[in-house]
Amino acid sequence: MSDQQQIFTLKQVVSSIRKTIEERYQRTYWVKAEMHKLNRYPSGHCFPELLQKEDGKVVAQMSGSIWNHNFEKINQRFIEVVKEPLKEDTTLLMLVKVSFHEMYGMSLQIMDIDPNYTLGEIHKERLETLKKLKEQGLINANQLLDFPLLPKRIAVISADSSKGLSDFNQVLEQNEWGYSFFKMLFPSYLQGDLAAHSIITALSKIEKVKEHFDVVVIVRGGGGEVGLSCYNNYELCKAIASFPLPVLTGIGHSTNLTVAEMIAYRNAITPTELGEFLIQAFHNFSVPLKDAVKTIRANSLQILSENKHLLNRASVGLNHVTNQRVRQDRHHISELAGLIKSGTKFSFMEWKKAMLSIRRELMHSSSILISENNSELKTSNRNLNHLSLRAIQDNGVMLSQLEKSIKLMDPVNVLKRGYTITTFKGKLIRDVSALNKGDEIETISDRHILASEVITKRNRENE
Amino acid sequence: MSDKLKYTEAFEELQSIVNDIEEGEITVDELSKKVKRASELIKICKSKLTETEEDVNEILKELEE
Amino acid sequence: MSDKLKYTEAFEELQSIVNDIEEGEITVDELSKKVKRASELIKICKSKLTETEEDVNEILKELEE
Amino acid sequence: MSDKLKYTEAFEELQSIVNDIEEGEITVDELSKKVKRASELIKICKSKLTETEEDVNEILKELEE
Amino acid sequence: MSDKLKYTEAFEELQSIVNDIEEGEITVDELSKKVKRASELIKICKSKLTETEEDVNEILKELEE
Amino acid sequence: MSDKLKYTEAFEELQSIVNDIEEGEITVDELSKKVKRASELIKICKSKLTETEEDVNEILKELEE
Amino acid sequence: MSDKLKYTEAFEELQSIVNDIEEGEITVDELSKKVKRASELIKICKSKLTETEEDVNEILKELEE
Repeated sequence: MSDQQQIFTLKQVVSSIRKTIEERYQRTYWVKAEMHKLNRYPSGHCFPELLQKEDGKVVAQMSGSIWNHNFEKINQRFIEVVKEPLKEDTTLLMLVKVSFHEMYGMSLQIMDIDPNYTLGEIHKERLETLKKLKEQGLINANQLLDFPLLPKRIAVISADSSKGLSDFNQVLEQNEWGYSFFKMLFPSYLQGDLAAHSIITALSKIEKVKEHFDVVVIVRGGGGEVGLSCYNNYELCKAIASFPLPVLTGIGHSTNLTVAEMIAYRNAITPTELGEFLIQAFHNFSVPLKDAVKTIRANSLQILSENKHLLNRASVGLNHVTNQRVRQDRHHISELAGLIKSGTKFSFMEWKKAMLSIRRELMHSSSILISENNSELKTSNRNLNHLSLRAIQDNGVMLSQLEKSIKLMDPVNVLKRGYTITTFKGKLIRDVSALNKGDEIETISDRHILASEVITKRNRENE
Repeated sequence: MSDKLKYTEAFEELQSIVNDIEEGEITVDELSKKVKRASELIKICKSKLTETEEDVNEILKELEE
Repeated sequence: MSDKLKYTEAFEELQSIVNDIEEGEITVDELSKKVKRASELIKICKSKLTETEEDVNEILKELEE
Repeated sequence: MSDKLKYTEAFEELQSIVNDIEEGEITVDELSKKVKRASELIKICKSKLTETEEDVNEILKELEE
Repeated sequence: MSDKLKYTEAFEELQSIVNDIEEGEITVDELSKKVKRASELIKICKSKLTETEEDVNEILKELEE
Repeated sequence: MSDKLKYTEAFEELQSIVNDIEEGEITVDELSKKVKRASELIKICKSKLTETEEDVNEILKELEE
Repeated sequence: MSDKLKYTEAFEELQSIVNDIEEGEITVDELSKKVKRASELIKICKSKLTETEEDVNEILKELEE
């Protein structure tokens, strides 16, 4: 060791480093880092481990420090903004100052942590979980299950001490309708970093005995709105969504619904409301039973009364149609009797008319017969008159003609008119051929008789 | 003139006389005799006829009454 | 006049007489006898007709009553 | 008048008589006999009609009671 | 009157008689017999109807009790 | 009266009888027999109705207790 | 058959019976049988509201296996 060689005390060196660092890093910086462990000490100060990972490997690591008063302030704002206390294993955006302490070495003194960044991270996780569930088709899986008619056997995931559990139990046990529920508690953390895993474990237990249960409820209460971001955890949400029984949640008053609440079969804001929902399911079952009795009574009576009415109508109808039938036949028979009356009356009229007409014919034809004979007789009479007178007349005419002939033939009358009669030997000459020349003939006139001799004889035709 | 002679016989004789005259070789004396007979027969017939006519008229008149 | 003679026979005889007269089969000597007979027959017929008419009328009149 | 004769037979006989008279198939000698028969038949028919009518009316009257 | 005759048969026979009367197919000689028969049939029918009506009324009355 | 007959069958038969009577398909001869049958059917139906009503009321009463 | 299945089926069968009754699709013949069945179903369902047969110890035993 040389004399010139200055020997520093450790304190001198450390002080020098501190001075250098303090000079070099006077500003504050916003640093994004994962807070692995918070390491809060009884004094209230925290000495978190900060690190950065790349591909799962730690690539940077450093200690941090949060003084008690800062921590209280930061945590307060987290609860206000994020509705979660500051928690480990989360990436935070921190306002830091590089500090060096002679005793404790290098660290990042955390002055402030941005709750909005964390809020964003939570939101990111929420979206991430939803996206994955959607991709796996699980987002509606639980909601698509058939809800049991009676959710009477309930697997309860809660904590023994939970105020929410006692609210829930009270609602179910003190129902005034005597509805009977069977509940079995599967204890679990309900918030914070351990909750997700704890609930998943409980669910897997329940699944083992799922035949004994109708629904699963997750109830939490009294813890305020803080510490619910675990319900965005993908694994938990997946377990809930794919659970074979309907999972009902009643975990608190979160402003933003957590994913678990969104994908649960049903979410109630409070355990009390969840209890009332189950009671309502019983009502939904019970009321139709009561109504069924009423409906059956009313409609059975209706059916019976309708049938009574129909029967009555048929009975009245029977009476009516029977009477009508008999009445119709009576009427018909009366009609027939009337037809007999009118028919016979008409027949008699016709027959009487026929009698009158035949009598008239008899009279008429008799009188015609008589008058015909009479006229025949008259004709004969007339003929007799006529013909007998004519016979007389005819004879008269014949006589007159004969008389006239005789008168013409009387020789006296002939001679008076200047004619003469020539005789030969006393006889009238009719044939001159008998006369010869020299024969003596006599010519008789009116007053005289001449005697003469035939001189010549010639034929008149030759002249 | 004989009333015993019937109209028919008289009429026939008359007819026969007229025939004889018409056909005949009768002397003028005979002729006059025949004509005389014919005239008698005509009278007889006329009288019979008149008688019959009166009878018939009477019967017929009676019938009409 | 014989009532035993029927109208039909009487009428036929009458008709026959009238026919004989018409056809000149009756001599003047028979004529008035025949006309007399015819006249009788006409009377018989008339009387028969009248009688029958009265009978018929009486029967029919009785019928009307 | 025979009650044994049915209306129908009586009416037919009557009709036949009237027809014979109408067609001049009856002589004057038969006429009054025929008319008499017809008259009897008319009476028979009328009486049958009256009798039947009374019977029928009685039956029908009885029916109305 | 035969009770063995059914209403239907009686009614049909009655109808047939009424038809014959209306169409003038019944002679005077048959008429009163036919009307008598019709009258009997009417009585049979009426009596059957009354009987049936009483039966039916009794049955129906019994039903109302 | 047969209890083996169902209400529905009984009612249909009843209805059919009433229809047949209404449409004149049943003669007067059959009528009282048919009405008797209908009356029996009405009784069957009534009894079935009463029985059913009692049954139903009992069941429902029991249910309400 | 699990308990849950039983009352679910009971509830559904009941609903169906109630519908049938409501819509009047049940004959009188079926009615009391149906009402009886409905009554049984109602009893089954009602009892489910107030009874539970699960045994915690049994479940715990199963969980340990």
